[in-house]
Amino acid sequence: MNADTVILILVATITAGVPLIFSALGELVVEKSGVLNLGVEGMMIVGAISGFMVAAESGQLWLGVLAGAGAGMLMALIFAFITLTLMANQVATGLALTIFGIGLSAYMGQAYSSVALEGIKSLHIPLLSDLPVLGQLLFSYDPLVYLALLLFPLLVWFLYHSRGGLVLRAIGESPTSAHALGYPVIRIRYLAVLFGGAMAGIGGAYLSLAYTPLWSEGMTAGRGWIALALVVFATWRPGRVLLGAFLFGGVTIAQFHVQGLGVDIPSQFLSMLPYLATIAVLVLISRNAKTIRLNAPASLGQAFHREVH
Amino acid sequence: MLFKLQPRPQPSQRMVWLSPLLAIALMLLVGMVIFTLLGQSPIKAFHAFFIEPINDMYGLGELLIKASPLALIALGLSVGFRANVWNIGAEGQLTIGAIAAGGVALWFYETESLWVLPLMLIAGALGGMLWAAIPALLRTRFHTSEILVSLMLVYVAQLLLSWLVHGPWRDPDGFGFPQSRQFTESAILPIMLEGTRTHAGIWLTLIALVMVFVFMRWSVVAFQMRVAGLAPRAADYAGFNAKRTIWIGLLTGGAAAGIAGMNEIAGPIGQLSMPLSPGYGFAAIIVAFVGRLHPIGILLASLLMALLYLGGESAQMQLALPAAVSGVFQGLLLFFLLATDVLIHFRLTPTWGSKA
Amino acid sequence: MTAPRLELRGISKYYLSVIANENVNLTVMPGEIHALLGENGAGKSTLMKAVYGVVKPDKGEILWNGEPVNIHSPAQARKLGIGMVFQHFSLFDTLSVTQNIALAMDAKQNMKALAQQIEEVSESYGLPLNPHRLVHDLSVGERQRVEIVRCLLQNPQLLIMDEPTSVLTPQAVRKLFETLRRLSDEGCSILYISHKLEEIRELCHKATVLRMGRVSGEADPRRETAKSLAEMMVGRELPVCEHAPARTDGAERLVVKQLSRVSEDPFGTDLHDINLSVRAGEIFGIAGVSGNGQQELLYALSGEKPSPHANDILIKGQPAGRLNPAQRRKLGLRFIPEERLGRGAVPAMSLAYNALLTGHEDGMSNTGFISHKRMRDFSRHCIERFSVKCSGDHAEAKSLSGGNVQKYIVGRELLLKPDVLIIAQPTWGVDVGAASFIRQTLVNLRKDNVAILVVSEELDELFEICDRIAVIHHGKLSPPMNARSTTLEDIGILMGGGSLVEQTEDTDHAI
Amino acid sequence: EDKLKVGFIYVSPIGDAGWTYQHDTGRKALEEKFGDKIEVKVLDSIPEGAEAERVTRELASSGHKLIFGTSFGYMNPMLKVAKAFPDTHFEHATGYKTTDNLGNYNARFYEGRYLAGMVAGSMTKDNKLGYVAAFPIPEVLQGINAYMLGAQSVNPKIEMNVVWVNSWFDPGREREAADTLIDQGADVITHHTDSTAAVIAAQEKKKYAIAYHSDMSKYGKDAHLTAVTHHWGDYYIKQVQSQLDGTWKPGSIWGGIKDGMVDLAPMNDVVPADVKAKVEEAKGKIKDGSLHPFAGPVVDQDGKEIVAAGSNMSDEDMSKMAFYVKGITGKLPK
Ligand SMILES: Nc1ncnc2c1ncn2[C@@H]1O[C@H](COP(=O)(O)OP(=O)(O)OP(=O)(O)O)[C@@H](O)[C@H]1O
Ligand SMILES: Nc1ncnc2c1ncn2[C@@H]1O[C@H](COP(=O)(O)OP(=O)(O)OP(=O)(O)O)[C@@H](O)[C@H]1O
Ligand SMILES: [Mg+2]
Ligand SMILES: [Mg+2]
Repeated sequence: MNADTVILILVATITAGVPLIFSALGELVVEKSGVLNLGVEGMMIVGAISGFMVAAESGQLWLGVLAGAGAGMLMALIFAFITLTLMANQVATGLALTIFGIGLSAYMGQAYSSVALEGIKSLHIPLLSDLPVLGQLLFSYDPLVYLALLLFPLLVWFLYHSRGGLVLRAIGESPTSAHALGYPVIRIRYLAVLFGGAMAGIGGAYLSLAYTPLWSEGMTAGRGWIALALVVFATWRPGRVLLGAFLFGGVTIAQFHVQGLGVDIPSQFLSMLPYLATIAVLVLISRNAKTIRLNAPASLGQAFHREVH
Repeated sequence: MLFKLQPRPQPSQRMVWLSPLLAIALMLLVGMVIFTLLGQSPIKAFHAFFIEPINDMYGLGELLIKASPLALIALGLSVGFRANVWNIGAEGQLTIGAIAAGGVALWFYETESLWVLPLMLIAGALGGMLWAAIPALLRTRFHTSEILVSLMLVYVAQLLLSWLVHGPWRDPDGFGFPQSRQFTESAILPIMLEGTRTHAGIWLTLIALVMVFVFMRWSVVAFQMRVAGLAPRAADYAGFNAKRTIWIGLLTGGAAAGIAGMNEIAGPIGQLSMPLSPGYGFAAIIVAFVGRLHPIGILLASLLMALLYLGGESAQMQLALPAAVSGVFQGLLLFFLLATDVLIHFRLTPTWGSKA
Repeated sequence: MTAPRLELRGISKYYLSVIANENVNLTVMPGEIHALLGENGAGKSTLMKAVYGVVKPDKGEILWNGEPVNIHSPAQARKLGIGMVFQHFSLFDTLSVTQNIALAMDAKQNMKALAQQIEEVSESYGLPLNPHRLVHDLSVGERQRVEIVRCLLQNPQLLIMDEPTSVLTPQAVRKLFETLRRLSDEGCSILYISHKLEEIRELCHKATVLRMGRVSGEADPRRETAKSLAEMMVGRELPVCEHAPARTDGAERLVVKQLSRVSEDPFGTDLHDINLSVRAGEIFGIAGVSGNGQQELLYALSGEKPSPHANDILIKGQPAGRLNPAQRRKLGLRFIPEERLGRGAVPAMSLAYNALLTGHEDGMSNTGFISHKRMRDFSRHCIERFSVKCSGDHAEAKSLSGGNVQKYIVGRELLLKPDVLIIAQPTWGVDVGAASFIRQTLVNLRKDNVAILVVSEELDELFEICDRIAVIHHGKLSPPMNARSTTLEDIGILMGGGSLVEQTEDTDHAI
Repeated sequence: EDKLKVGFIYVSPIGDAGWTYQHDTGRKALEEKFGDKIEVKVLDSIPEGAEAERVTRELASSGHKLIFGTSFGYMNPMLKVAKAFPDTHFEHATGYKTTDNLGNYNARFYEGRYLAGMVAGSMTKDNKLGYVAAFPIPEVLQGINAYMLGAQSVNPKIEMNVVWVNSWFDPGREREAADTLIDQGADVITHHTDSTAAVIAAQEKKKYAIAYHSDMSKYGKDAHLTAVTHHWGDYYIKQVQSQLDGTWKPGSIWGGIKDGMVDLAPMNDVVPADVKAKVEEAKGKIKDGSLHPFAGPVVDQDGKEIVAAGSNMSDEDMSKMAFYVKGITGKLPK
């Protein structure tokens, strides 16, 4: 493997990680507010088809991305209403959201698996993109990749350096206390869930508009679940979500390269690697109970009602 | 808002039974609108969805063999769920259970013995338990989230099955196709109802139903697990073993899923192949909740869920509705069922008018 | 005449099954320290929450400095100048002191400046705080300081304090009173809820008594006795606690020998060489400022955190250090923790099932199967015997008031016939009626030869019921002292870390 | 009404390209041909295994007299139903079992692959090809090896990498695999999976691609050189006609270019005329039988001679294929 190949692997790793970054950072905000939405896969895939439909009809790719975000939010709204207003079990509702999303997207997308779309193109930044090595490594992506990378510092700023983030974390930590201090717990959780929906929607739209610009049923292929795993994997810290997404993307890409090297391992075992790696890292991370306690939202997954404590 | 939710002093027993009926009524209403929008007669659509699939013996049999794995897995999972042990990887445990049971069937290929099926059953249960033991071990030793580990292991299990049927266990006379040999008679569950595919596996589900019912209602261990789920510190105070709760919670779900996997391959499928299950392991989670984590509720929920599956196919055939419609429909029903749950613990009171 | 600071007119609040407040009228003048009294569940907290905008009253009017106001949120209450210290703290464990306080301020804060301000204000009121520590590392007393400082930073005109002293040491209570008097001198009104009537007599200018949601009387507490105040609350005469003579001849039932523990909580207190013995028929009290190792000691004694050494705890002579709570119960040890809901009882389970929690080995189950009949008989008996106010044995534990949950748990453990009883904060947050009932019950148990260990932060209570008292400080236990021949002052010195060399001779010898 | 009722069962949604789409195109041709004389029912997204048996039975019991199942995993379920409905005729695509009322049909995709390989071998500049493959089963290996042999017939220096994605359909992974192959230096890639992802990847990275199942040129105007396409319409028409005539017999059909079941899609304009001509010539030879893609000598990766010079590989040997021909890098997963 020469240096060029390594760079190519890195570049592929970063793009493979992008849909995960969007969805996982969105879910991170949701979970920080104390809500566990297991419906990421469903929101992603509805985002993917909605983005694709709108882009195909309007010819505007960016409109498609917005539509993806909007559709993700609508899905999230269903979840929020059932779990926050009606206080249903979050685990079950999230799973139902995924089932619903997969069905709905298949239904919406019936007429669109035929459509060919010019996907979102990589930026070509004059001079920078032509630099040797760095040009390829840093300046060869489409705008959504940069958006994903920009999302990270924004989120760190929001969560740890802004008042809104403080309130959000406080609500995730103890909704009863936050309520007693007068914070509108349910409203803020709604906002967090909607943000998570928008991000999952964009993550899905990234798949259908940039990564593999096409629509096909079930195209998210479990990425929503991986995004959920990444949040825990990252012990609810944005930096580690990024790291985890790239690690997962990297193992996925590397697995194909390893095949090319002629290693005598059944490809199924290579395909297991990303999942086994995730488990291994989860184990390493969870051993430190204190880190988890300090970062995991204490009220995660529990319903809140202002008159029941 | 016109209504507000007021907590009830005690959960309403009446609503436990009424709320699912309300959900179904709501879904019928919404379905009516959807079908009218799709240009179908709602009456015809409902006939196709809910009556047509089960209007003969064969259809009823299909309903049973579809509901059976859902109920079995949901029963196993509910034991853990009540203790807040979140095993969402039943699909993987089902796969490993099927692999283990299938291994026995292939090992005793063409052996005529009454012992093959019981051995397969044990192997299936053990296989599922083995797979569930991994998240249990990691949770009790390293506090690793069982939700994620069990979920990741679903993919691993399916890849393992893929490797087996493409590689070592591939039918030697099967022209390289990715399937095992077809099991011989002694490894196939006997048919219970003539003219249907209803196999002896449904007895296992019924036995599990009774066992889980008795366990949950009368056993001290189940009580202790429930305490661990509701108030872990109270469980510590009372000296209940927290690790045992996690182990039992996961292993019960694993065993049930493993047996369900064995039932699939020794029942309707008759060999190891890909895919084994149309997502029973995931659907069962919803069945467990829709059934309010209660054995009887689970039984009814599994029948309803199975009917929705069959109804989707029947609607495709009768009305040429796309298969995707049934997915949408299932999602809606689940939402309604989950949403109406609120009425058990809360009362909907109008915000206008007078106060007591 | 100046307008009252706060005036409530005809406030009513209804819950589905109970009337929390009905037609309550109340007036607080500027600078007045006003006590709110009442039994558990009388509706005190609900009324205060209505003033603070957490609960919306169904009827009635609130006047603030003479103007009718509609307080719909705590933020608005704070804007008006109302601060509140909650009965159940409203703090966030994983956030720092500064962040916790910032959350109760309405504008965006400069965190550095705020931290400095916290240090200054807390110092000046004698409630020192390190603004950078995380709340979950703080002791209960320190947590309350955070709540108080949080209010003080907003220069309140009315401060609501819901049972602030139930978790404080006598010294801290004195400090708090100083602070409150100073605030009152500065013109701040204070609404003060407490079950400790002596404190109210010492501090408050006026008292309003609630019974079953209604105002049942008003008084000047400085002119009443604790007894007369109590009778206003309960509506009948209270029995006086009867003492049986102390016994020193009973067998040693609970022996702790050189118990040392490194706390699992990095900010907890390590235990050093704890020795004690409790005899049958005696009540042994452990006093101490909270956070000095009581939690760790109780976890060690109950078996929730068993030790690697079997012999550092002996129950009726049997080595029990390594046993878990269930195994210790079999030896006759029963434990009542200070946290009733969530530890001593499962909030979302019925009282009947809560009986099963510690009673399943005692006839309520058979070969691993529950006998529902015996379980329900037991819980009904307990409800009746200990006059637990509830809608029946199917009522969920969380639907009961704090005092009634405590009565139920005490009843459950006593009916299960302990040989050794360990009880923490037996009357924490419990109203006077229930408190005297519980104390009397403990005293009566001596006759049945039970060995009783009481861990409490209320010295009055310890002196009232104990035969011997030891003090825990920094994880070390003082030698025990005879309760009849020791003074409150002596104990106070030990609690503050001082020593009493000459006192130890006339006490019973320690092990 | 005595209309013949015909049923089709598909494993995936129909979509606009790929395996199921090609069958559905054939189904459409069938309906066009017979119009009112037949009534066709289509069930898509039917998973293999237990579901397939129920659906097949539903079709049979609701009076469908000729039922086509178009996925390999339907074989055993259809076999069971066929036993229960002796008067109904069943046709199973890609399987190998037959009974009195169950026939099977399949196509010699490798013939098209050989021709496509010639195009790829002519168009590569770096002499490196890439192949995205689903699962290592004989059908896929036939395609891989025929493609390589075709490429070698025009360009002996050629090398090829194969990447297995372990899925028939997963656009994301297909895309990642295609990218990997391109990153490893392949400048012409092809795929034996169901989505258009590989073509899209090539288009984006300005490489060439050869599609499979369907003409996917609209997904990669510049990249799409040609496609190996499947054509079932004529077969379906023929079988329905025989059913109408009462002459239906269970067959075991393995049709190729000659039968019109396999073809190449129109070639991209960048393909030089001489290459097109050469491919046309080879196609003619395959049709008349004078060219067999697996004509000896066929040598595997380790240099072992699999087919001796002068003979062709037998159908039976092809159906058990489990090796890579010389020139393919990497090891065949066992
Ligand atoms: N609980 C917290 N409160 C305030 N700031 C925090 C907290 N956790 C992290 N930060 C700050 O937020 C930024 C990003 O945190 P994040 O955990 O995402 O980074 P990281 O580099 O992955 O973490 P690590 O410290 O493990 O290397 C850092 O500047 C970090 O110091
Ligand atoms: N959210 C609620 N839903 C239903 N009932 C409630 C609720 N909050 C309080 N109550 C009931 O209202 C009554 C008054 O409760 P409140 O907390 O005001 O009592 P309190 O006087 O503060 O008692 P304590 O001395 O135990 O703190 C009680 O019967 C209580 O059970
Ligand atoms: Mg760092
Ligand atoms: Mg109160």
